Amino acid sequence: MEYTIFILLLPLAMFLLLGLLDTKLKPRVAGILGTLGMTVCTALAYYTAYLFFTQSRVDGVYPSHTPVNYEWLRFTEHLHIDLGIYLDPISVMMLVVITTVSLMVHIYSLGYMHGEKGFQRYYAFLSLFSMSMLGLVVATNIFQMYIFWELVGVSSYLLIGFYYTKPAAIAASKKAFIVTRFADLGFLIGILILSFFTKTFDFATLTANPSAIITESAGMTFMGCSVASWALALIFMGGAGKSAMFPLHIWLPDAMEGPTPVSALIHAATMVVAGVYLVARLFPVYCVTPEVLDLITTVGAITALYAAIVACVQTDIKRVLAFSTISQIAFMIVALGVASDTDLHAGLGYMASMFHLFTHAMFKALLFLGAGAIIHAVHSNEMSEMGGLRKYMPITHITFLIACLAIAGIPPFSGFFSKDEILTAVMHKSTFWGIWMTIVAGLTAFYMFRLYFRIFWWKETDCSHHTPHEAPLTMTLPLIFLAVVTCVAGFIPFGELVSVNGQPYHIHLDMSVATTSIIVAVCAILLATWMYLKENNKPGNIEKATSVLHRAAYRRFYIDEIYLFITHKIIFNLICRPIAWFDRHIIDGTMDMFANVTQCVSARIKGLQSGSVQGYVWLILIGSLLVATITICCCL
Amino acid sequence: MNFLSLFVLIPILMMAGLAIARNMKEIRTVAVTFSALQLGLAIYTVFKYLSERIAGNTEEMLFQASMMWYEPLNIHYSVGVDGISIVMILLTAIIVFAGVFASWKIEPLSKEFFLWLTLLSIGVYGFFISIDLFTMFMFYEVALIPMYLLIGVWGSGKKNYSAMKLTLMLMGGSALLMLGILGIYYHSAPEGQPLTMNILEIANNNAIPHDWQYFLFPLTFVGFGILGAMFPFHTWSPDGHASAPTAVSMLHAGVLMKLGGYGCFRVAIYLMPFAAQELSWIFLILTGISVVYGAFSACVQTDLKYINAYSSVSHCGLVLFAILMLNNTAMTGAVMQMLSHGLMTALFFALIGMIYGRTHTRDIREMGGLMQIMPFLSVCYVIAGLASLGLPGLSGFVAEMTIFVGSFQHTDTFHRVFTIVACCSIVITAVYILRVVGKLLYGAVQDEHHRQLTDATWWERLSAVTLIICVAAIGCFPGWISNLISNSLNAIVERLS
Amino acid sequence: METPMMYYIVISLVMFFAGVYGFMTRKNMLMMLISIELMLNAVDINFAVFNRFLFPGQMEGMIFSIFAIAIAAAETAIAIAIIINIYRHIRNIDADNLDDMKY
Amino acid sequence: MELLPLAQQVIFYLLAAVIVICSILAVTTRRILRAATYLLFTLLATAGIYFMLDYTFLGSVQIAVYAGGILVLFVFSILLTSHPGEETEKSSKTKRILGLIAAIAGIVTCGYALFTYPWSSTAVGEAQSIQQIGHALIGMEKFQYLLPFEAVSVLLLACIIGAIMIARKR
Repeated sequence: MEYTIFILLLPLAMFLLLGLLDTKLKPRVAGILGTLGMTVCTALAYYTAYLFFTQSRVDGVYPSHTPVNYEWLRFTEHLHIDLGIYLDPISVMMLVVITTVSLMVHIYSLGYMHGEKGFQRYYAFLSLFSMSMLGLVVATNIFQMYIFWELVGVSSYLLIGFYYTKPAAIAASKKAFIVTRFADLGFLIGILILSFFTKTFDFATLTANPSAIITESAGMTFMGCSVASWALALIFMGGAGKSAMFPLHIWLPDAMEGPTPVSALIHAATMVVAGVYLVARLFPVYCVTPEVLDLITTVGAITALYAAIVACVQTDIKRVLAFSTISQIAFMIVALGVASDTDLHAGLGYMASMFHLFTHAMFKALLFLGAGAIIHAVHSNEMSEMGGLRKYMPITHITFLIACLAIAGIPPFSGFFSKDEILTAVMHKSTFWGIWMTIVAGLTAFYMFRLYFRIFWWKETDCSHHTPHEAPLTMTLPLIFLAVVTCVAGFIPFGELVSVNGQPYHIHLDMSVATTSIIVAVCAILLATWMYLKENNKPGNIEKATSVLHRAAYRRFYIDEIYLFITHKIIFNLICRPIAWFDRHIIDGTMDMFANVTQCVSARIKGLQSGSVQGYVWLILIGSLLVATITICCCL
Repeated sequence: MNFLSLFVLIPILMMAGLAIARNMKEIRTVAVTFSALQLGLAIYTVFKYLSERIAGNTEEMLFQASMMWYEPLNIHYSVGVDGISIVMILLTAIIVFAGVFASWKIEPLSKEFFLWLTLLSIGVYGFFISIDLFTMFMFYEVALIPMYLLIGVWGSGKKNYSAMKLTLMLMGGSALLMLGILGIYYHSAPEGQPLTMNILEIANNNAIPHDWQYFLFPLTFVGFGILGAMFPFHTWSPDGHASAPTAVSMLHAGVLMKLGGYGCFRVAIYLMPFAAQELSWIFLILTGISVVYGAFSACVQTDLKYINAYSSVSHCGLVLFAILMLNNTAMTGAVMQMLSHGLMTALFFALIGMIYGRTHTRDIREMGGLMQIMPFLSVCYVIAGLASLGLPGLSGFVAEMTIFVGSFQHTDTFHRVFTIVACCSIVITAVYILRVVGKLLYGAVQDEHHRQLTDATWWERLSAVTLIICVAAIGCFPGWISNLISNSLNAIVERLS
Repeated sequence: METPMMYYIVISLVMFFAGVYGFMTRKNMLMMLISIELMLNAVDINFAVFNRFLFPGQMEGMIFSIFAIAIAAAETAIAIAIIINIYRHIRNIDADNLDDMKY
Repeated sequence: MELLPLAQQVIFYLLAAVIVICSILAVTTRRILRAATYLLFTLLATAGIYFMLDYTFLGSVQIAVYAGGILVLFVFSILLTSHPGEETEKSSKTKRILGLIAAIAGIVTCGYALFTYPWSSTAVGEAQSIQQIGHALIGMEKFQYLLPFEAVSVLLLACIIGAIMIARKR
């Protein structure tokens, strides 16, 4: 399977080609080149997946492969960064997801970004991102993952800030990078601690002997928790940052300032699930520290509810989708948190999480691309500018509806199956979290249909000045493709391919959980229909009735303000400025003081060196007389 | 005649060539030819060194040669290189080469400018190839003095103040150093044997008494640390860099500050391993402060060069920090950080010089949207920024990660905790780099006059591209250079333990 | 040679301090120069006297005096040249007026 | 020079009186030309002292160089830089008194030191002949001074050139 290296090299080559030639290429040529490169990549990924999942099982497990492994940088005898490709069920699954969505976005962008300044640059960045993301998922060791982790961070930064003349986009890109960078600091420290004790970066070695970290660091504690827990919690912090978990989620809604296809690719389907993937990758290690898994569950659950509530009141359609993404990723995180690797059944959450990752990537990409088509048509992100679009954009309407049904968890769409597995897993572990997550699932259905109705129903637009029209073929084609995938993905026997210990797991529906969740979802949809089908003032009334709550939710519970306060008021004004002042006035002042004192003293004594010869004679005479007198007195 | 001496000889010839050059064209021809020659020689040295090593030469220093210079004090002109000096020489050659192009249009007195610049490079090369303490010190001084004139004459802003401050502070460092070197010399050999200035011999004799090491180690470490911008002796750096002309900033931040790190390593730690282990915690605290403090200071500066100068304080602090960890990996990281910081900060200063040459301001509040006006320079600036904040694939990442991983392998918890503190700088670095990039390059054009400005000329492009290629090359293929350094470090680290 | 050494020395002492007095009190540069000549002369006498009375067999003191005279001549020549030059520039040879080059 | 002891005494006192009086007058008179004249008398009397010490060569050098050479220079320069009969300005009274005090203090201190010093020997022998002096000046052995002699000659040459350079009209 050595050819898999081309899955990475091809996008890299595209990035270099498009990036270096830039405007020397015609936009159309650049776009087609990039898309072609991605197509080949996708084909290779599918072929790999085909080969991987059709190979014979060994001990009931698909054997993993490391077709490429090259020592990149050696630190010590044990520690070295390798760059390689590691194929196991989840990485192959991720390859398929990433290449599929990326290809769709490449095609879609041909239409969406048509005529934009910097079209070539856009494709170059897309290729860079694809390369980094693919490198991340096939990483053979945790440091390789960190490398590509940073690279996806940068590509995300570059793509969010694609419209670099727009102040909001610049601020958003900066925020995204810095917040994730802060999280990555935790990741890095976690890696350092982990590798210090286990003496390896390698995933295979780490997961083969997951308790090494415990045995090696036995007895070492910090603030009441064992060092092993700290290491894993810090690594999770990195994942939480990338996956926008509360309270590191603040960058994701702002990241919507980037071009919409980018949001679909990076901030919905692929990069943001990197945190989930990281935890899944290190899952055996996490299993030896149950307290960290509990932490993960809690963080995920809080995020899920928080994001769902906020999503209910946002008016910018991309923001709604962003919070919905956060909420859905939190589902995956919770699923991982409740899983364990003791047996297949306890590991249901792991499988469910991966399954949801897969289906979510498809339908969320679809939602974003649909939203892109809508924005393309009405030139605004605000719900108030929309309404009644179903007549003008039939394809977008249908595909969007399919995606909404999927995310709301209505059978037979894919979201139902994966979400149901998650709820089953959570319920299995703890009823409290199970009910909690069911409520979140209901909220999901509500806000998605609120979005759907506000866009496509609500009121009839006045078409006096501008008639919205359906998007071109390059944009609708990906929509249709993804909609088809969304419809059928639920029937993939996912448990056969991916499970916690690699053994095939047969998915079966837990009827009580499934029924409950369907009922909740349907009720929520009906509520949304009642409120938003036709233009009325019910939502306004409710808003007024709960004005404090509504305002708080609308302002995302003031988390951004808290961050702003901490960064600007505390860090900038209380740390940076005093340090700069201290440097200029105290340290520099001390140095200047030495100089000034020297100068003052010399200014004083330079009067003696007056150049007046008579004065000198005076001094010489007085001096010599003094010396003489003293000498004489001494001799007496 | 040892071929290492060519590193001193070629610049001398270059000076002669410059002296007889009559006009700008000839000056440029001479400067480009000879700097290319130096670069070629540096690359040749690397290959020759590697082939010697592959051939199984295990001497600590290769290509040694020695010539009696002053008998009463047993001072020799002795040269020799190991992997570390090789890397530093390569760095110097690259930056001198790029610096020549960056000062293509220097005015006035262009001939004198290049003369002094060359003299400075003589000092730097000489310092890196010397293995005799006194010769090393002499070259060190040769490198420092031209700085005064280069800043004082061709600088900008409050150049007299800066030049004076820089020179005086560094001279203060040399004074400590002179004391330290003499102290080392008088204890360089066991009782009854002839004293020596040769670094290798001193290290082999290992005769400096422990109580003297306690006294001499701080002297030499601080002496070199001043040049390495160690807190609280870093204040020459912001003013000095801000006032210096482009090529001088490049050379100074890129190479001259490395003399500090290299000297700390080669003289302070190598010759006094005992004190290095005992006293490292004090300097670890100071350098740890440098790392974080420099980064925080950079966050609120508004002058581009100040931002970079503080960023250099932070990055060079990391170099000294890693050296003090006294293990192979961290020290390899330190040398790589020197290399990487040298290249990227030279790139930064070159770009700032080019931007300043067009907009005539370095205040980020007065500029904006440069990406629309000069895309090439802006893209280069972004790349430099990304290298600085440690993007994988560029040199900064490799160096920083080697340092962090290496430092964290230290057996002492105190050192590990400090490593974590130093790690925090990567976040702060991201903050100030992105702040500049956001304000300077993105957004709307602040000053309508800037719209008429042109993008980079060919020589500016050449200068920037040379540096970017090196930064990316190290970032993508760090293995060979890391091996080169760490193999040379093996012997030294063994001596430390 | 009955005159004791001290007598000579007293003469040179008076002469020397006359020179010192003159140098300190006069502003005219030529007068200062004259005072210097007095002092030099007094010193020369001392050399000669000490040589003659204390080390009569040698002649270092005398030779020294000869050199001193020669050098005094040279010095005077230069000094006077400078003074004349100054006079041409500022029409005055008072030492107090020469402060243009002071710090 | 064989003189009667009495005559020697008388001549010595005479020379001493001339030196003391003329040197004091030289620094106190306000007419610069007169000061030069008093200096001449002092120098000539000094030469007389040398003769009395049997240093005839030194005495003749004194007369030739000082009285003959330097003083002429003085007179010329005085004539160039001042008008005949012009008096130099008076220096302030305090300055003069202070100077006087300082000078007297100096005389007292030095005199005290000289008079209390136990001089070892006062043996008087023969003075050297001019021939011996000549040998001493151009010999290269111990107590011979060819090198200083040549150095002084170079110095004098330098002085001549220097003086011309400085004083010439541009």
